[in-house]
Amino acid sequence: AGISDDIVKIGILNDQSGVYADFGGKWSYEAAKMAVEDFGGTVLDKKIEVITADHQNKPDVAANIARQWYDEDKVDAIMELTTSSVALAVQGISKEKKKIDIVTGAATTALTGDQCSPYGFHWAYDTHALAVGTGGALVENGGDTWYFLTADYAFGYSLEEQTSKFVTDNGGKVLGSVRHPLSSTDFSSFLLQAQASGAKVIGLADAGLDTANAIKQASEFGIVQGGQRLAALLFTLSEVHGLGAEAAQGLSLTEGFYWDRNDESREFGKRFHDRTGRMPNMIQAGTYSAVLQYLKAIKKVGTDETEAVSKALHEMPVNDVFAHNGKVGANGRMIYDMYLMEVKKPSEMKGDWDYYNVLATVPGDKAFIKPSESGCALAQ
Amino acid sequence: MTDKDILLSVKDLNAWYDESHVLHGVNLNVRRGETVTILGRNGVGKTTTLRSIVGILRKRTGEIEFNGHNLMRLPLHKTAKTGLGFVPEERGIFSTLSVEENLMLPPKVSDSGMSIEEIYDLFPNLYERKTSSGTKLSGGEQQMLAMARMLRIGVDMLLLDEPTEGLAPVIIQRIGEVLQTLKQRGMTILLIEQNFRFASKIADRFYLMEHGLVSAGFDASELPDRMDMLHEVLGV
Amino acid sequence: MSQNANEARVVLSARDLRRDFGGFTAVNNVNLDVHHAKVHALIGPNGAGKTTVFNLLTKFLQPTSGTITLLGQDITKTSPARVARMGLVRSFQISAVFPHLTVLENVRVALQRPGGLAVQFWRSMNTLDRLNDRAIELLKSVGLEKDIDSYAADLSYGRKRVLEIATTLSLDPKVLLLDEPMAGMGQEDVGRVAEIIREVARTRAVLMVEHNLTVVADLCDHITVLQRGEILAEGNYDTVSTDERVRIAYMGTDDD
Amino acid sequence: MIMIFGIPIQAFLGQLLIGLINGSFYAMLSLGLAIIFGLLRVINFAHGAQYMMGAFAGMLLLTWFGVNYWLALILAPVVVGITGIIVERFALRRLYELDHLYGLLFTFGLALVIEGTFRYFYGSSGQPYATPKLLSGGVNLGFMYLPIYRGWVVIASMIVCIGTWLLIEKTRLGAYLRAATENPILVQSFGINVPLLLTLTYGLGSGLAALAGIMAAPIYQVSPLMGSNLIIVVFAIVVVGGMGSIMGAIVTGYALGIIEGLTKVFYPEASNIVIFVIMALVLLVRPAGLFGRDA
Amino acid sequence: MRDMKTSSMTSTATTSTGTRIQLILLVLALLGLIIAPFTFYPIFLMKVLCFALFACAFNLLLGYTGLLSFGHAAFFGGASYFTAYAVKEWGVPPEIGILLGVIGAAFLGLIMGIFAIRRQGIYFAMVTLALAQMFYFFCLQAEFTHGEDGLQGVPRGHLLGFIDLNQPLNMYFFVLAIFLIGIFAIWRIVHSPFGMILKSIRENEDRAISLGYSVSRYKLGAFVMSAALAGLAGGTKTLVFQFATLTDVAWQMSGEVILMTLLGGIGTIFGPIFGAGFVVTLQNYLAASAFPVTVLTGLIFMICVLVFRRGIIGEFNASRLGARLGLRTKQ
Ligand SMILES: Nc1ncnc2c1ncn2[C@@H]1O[C@H](COP(=O)(O)OP(=O)(O)OP(=O)(O)O)[C@@H](O)[C@H]1O
Ligand SMILES: Nc1ncnc2c1ncn2[C@@H]1O[C@H](COP(=O)(O)OP(=O)(O)OP(=O)(O)O)[C@@H](O)[C@H]1O
Ligand SMILES: [Mg+2]
Ligand SMILES: [Mg+2]
Repeated sequence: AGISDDIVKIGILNDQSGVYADFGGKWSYEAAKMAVEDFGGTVLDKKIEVITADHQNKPDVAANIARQWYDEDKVDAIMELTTSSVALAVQGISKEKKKIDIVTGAATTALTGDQCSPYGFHWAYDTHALAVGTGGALVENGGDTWYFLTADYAFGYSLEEQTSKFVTDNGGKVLGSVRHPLSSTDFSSFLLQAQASGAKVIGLADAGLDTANAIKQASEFGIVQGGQRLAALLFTLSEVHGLGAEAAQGLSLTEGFYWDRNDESREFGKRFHDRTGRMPNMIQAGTYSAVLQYLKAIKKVGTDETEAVSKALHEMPVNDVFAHNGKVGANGRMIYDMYLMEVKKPSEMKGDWDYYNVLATVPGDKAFIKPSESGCALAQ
Repeated sequence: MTDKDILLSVKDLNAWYDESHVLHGVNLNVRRGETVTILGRNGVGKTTTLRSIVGILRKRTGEIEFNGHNLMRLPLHKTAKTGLGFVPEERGIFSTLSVEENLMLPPKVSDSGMSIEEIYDLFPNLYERKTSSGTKLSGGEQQMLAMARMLRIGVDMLLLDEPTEGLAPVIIQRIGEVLQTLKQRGMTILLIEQNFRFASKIADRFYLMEHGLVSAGFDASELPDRMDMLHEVLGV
Repeated sequence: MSQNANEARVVLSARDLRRDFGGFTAVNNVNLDVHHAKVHALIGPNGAGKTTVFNLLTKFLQPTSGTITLLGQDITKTSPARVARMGLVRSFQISAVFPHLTVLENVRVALQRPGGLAVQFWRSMNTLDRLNDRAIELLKSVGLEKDIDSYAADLSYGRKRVLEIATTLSLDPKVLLLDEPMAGMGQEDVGRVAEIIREVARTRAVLMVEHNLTVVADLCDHITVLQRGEILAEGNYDTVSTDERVRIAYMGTDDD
Repeated sequence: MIMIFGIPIQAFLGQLLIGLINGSFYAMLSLGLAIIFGLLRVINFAHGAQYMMGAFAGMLLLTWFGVNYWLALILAPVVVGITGIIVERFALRRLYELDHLYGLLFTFGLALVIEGTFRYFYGSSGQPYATPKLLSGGVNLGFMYLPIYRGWVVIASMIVCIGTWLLIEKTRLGAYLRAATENPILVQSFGINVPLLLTLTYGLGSGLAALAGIMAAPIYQVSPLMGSNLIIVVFAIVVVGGMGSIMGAIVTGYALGIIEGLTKVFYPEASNIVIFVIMALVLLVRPAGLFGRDA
Repeated sequence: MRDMKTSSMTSTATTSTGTRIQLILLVLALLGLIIAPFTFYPIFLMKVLCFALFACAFNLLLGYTGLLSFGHAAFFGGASYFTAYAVKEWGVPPEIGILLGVIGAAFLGLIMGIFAIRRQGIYFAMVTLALAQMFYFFCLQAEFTHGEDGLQGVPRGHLLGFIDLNQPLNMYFFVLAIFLIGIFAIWRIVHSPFGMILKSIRENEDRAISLGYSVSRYKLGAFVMSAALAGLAGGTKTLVFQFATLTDVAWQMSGEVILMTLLGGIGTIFGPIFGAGFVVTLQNYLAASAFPVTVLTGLIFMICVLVFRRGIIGEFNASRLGARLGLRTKQ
């Protein structure tokens, strides 16, 4: 037992220069450091160190770094891992090397499904939770007919498929969908088709710039003013900020964290803002939580040995600014409450980052796949 | 010759292509109104001499004075304004321009040039093909165009690099006549020519180049005496 | 070889050849017969369409109409490379060598194909050495033996043309098309090349474009004069050079 | 209701118009590319980045100096044009003598640097930019709701395209430019300051990209990546139109914009490759492109 | 093509002492590669070897045929998908998996080549870029690639049924062997009668036609060979990393391989190997620095093009030392 090499080293591996640089990016690293400081800087009297690297969205670069970190730099756990291909690749390596990885940046449910690992954890959101949050909860809020704008690849399909399921399960109806190529710039054609469908909700089953462009152009074509609602299935505070309240107003989306929800989150948000000039989104806050929980687990079992810490992580409830009464399933999925948000009108905003009204809370048990149904061999 | 008459004087001209030293101190003078021909075998540096004078080849040393201007100092685009017109060996016709655009391209330097009608009169081929793209012309037509282009802008002196290469005898004859006409109008001409028969008819003076140097210079009147030497050097 | 029997044989012929460029007819109604063991000249004013005829015959350009027959086979629709393989090889008006290959390599590239050594990507380059003897022999015959290891780019213009002819000859073509082989050549080379052509023509057909009338008069058995894309006159040098129309259109009044 | 290919004629007309709007951007971008290629023989891989810079210039001018859209419409292209001039003056110029591929490689590197730098400072999710007041709102055309701003884009881009075309094909300056492409030294020996001309041309080309960028800012998210995917499509358009043909670039830009727009209705999955498919077909039938001159 | 041509090696220009020294260098390099995995990180080395082979394959086309392909990622990434799929889903042994990858890449090369070789120079670059982009979208949407997730967990399996490739050293020497075979193949092609024709086509295409060579077939042949070899590199890389993802088919990858070649020296046999090593090291090294990777990559690109055009090996060959070793080539 004890701390290997007399130091606890945590690696934050994510995209810091590519398409997803705003998702978590270098601010996730900042969040991790905050967690270490909040924890006290040491665990079991040993130093804690956070290192970071930019995987440039290249799985092979990520794999290389992960191996080197584990083999040579004595890294004990790797976290964040934006983008599915990277997260899956690194989780595979972690499993092989018997090391812990905690994913906050990737969306795929495969991480806790058929490619799950006894030492792998999925901390913030996943596609299932987004679908439940936006699909299910929005229907209950009156958005019962849907039309999808779906990015034409596996990620888009799975978002659309899962969301449709919750829409229909809750008594709603899907009127149709159109598949748009990844990285389209002009969405007006698709938006016109969505408008013509007469659906109450237009679901955007895509990500990043695609979603942003679709929202911006929807506002241009007066779609929200025309009475239809826009629901972005994967969109975070960072992107809302990039779009501006003018264009984003009225947009519905699901996130696992909002800084202005209670005093604790406001305090955390403020500290984060002081350091970075921005409010955290669910990925950054999730990374904070993941680091903190990992350290708590080490403290609890008195060692940083992988098996023991994993076991503790599976058992300990998560109670911090990010999650209340979160629990970790046998498949590694951290189960906690998600929130359905609506972006405020610019006139209602009280401050710079005052973007959301919380429409509904989606209980964790509803938001996430039951471990036993996840397809993960460990949870059978 | 008196210095006053000299329009172009070249002293100790050296020139390089990258590292290869091609001209080793060329000296020559051309008087106003005179036609001078440079003779020499392939590759002795005739073309290079002209290119260095005009300044297309910048890696050069020596002195070049034209019409009171020091050409060594002048940026390339200012050389034309001194009244020097250059017709390159490779003709330099522009394919993206029509024949007429090619013809009208160089800005005029004075009003002494030929009018466009005169030019079309002289080269009816060009008139016929005036809207087609410059490089769709046959080799010979391109040669005509290249010359015509310089006749229009009114330069004091023409540098012609093998103007008869690849031309039909009848055209060569026509060009000979054109050059005679230009001479009568007082044009100064520096000519490079392989076609000795052609050159001998219009030149007032000759320079012979060998190995990057001017090895001899003589008047047209001395030609008969020099034939043996020319035969030996040039095979004419 | 029974040369005499073949003497009058037509190896390359064109019938009613025509080529339009947009609205402009560059070649019209041209009929040509090129005979074995004869030097045939194609002359005419600049822009008459000589190079175009060459391009048509070698299939670098597709005729608008008309037919071309090479050694009894219709090649009107054949690709240029195939035509070359059938034995019709050309030179270019602007000299065409492989500048960054040595003189020897230039010739060897041509020898490779008939030698069956073209597509063998799995064999060593040394297999090409067996072509050296033949290549050197050819280069000697044109007086380039001293330059064997120089890069073609370093040769003077005239020597490049000589090299081009050597390369062409190495293919042992049945019909040779030369586009202004003497253009830009110094006097000393003109004589040599003329000699080579004469030699070559003993066993092959040669069609050449040339403005140097001394050479034409001296070398060519048969002359076709083109003007504005059409045939103006035909015959041997004396017939052609005394034709008034040819004098006006091409030769000029000068007795050159 | 009248139907065309199974959709109502109103919707069809709407989609045609949308395609035309999209085509306006394609036309402006491919025009700039065609000019730079046509005159400098450089494939300007940085064109997408310069388009992005145009949008950013507008955004930054607004946030830093409060410069409005209309002024930005002039200032942004000028600013980006100047950066283009600097690039040409100190780098590109040295590459003209070499194989054209080096120009492509250099601008490829340049694009990486520009996009990387902007991403470093402004993140990847973009920045807001509002539609100018004068052009906000829309009109109901009966068959569709047309945002006024988009109507403006179509008109403005046509003016820019035709103006540029006239400048290059019909003026003396244009003739100098075209000649300088082929043999700069000779043209210079005719007494024309060619280096200056080429510098200005690159400035013009990148300025055009920036103009497209600032015009795109109110409708497309202003982000460091906005040009990098677009540029490849625009390359394909220029190839279809015939590299170096300015008219070809313009016409093909509009035409492919419309074709792509219609594909989005009839077979949306293919809308991102339809241009490449057309390109492949065109190359099979007419290797020099639709308007290209045969080599 | 002026500048690209000049840096190519010419066998005739080497002197015999030069040849001996070159041989010694070669043997030293080989020894270095054999002991390398005992001091360096094997996965990293394997990655370098794969990219080096990829760059050399690319260079076969650019350096010796004068065709700049901006779509080589399609072959590299395509093969990596084919190999991954064959090994993972069909359970074929690794050597067959790689072979299938190579065949797939060659086939892809044939199809792309038929369109692309109709044009030259910049047009060729653009056309390959566009075609590769089509292939990228295909991979993005096709079921079997699993979109953004990629094909993960590809087993390395047993070479010839008995060599366990999960042992890092076994895998390393397997990769090294493939690398050496690939490089030898390229060297052989370049210095073969066929290579000679390619070179002459690059020098003067019309003349080559007039000598009876069906130029487009030779170009297509070179294109397919280059694609197949790029596929060999891609398939091998898949086994090294045990996944195949979209990164390898994206156009940025095509750009990277150009960078590697340019950096090392276009038209030299060993240049791309150095270039690849440099770029891969850089990506790894910069990942942990605060400096944005793309910016630096771009800067290197620009500097290379402006002042360093011959690349590392090219500059070396042209240097005085290079001349003494008989490496200097005709300028
Ligand atoms: N661009 C160049 N680069 C390097 N060397 C060159 C270049 N142009 C010419 N040379 C060399 O310079 C020398 C002189 O060439 P130049 O063209 O001046 O000869 P010339 O007398 O005009 O011959 P010709 O009668 O064949 O035109 C020759 O040896 C030639 O090989
Ligand atoms: N690709 C083309 N497009 C349009 N016109 C062309 C093309 N090629 C040649 N021409 C025209 O066809 C005519 C014949 O050209 P060609 O090159 O055959 O002449 P030529 O007889 O070889 O002349 P020269 O002796 O000057 O080389 C010329 O007027 C030329 O402008
Ligand atoms: Mg000359
Ligand atoms: Mg001709």
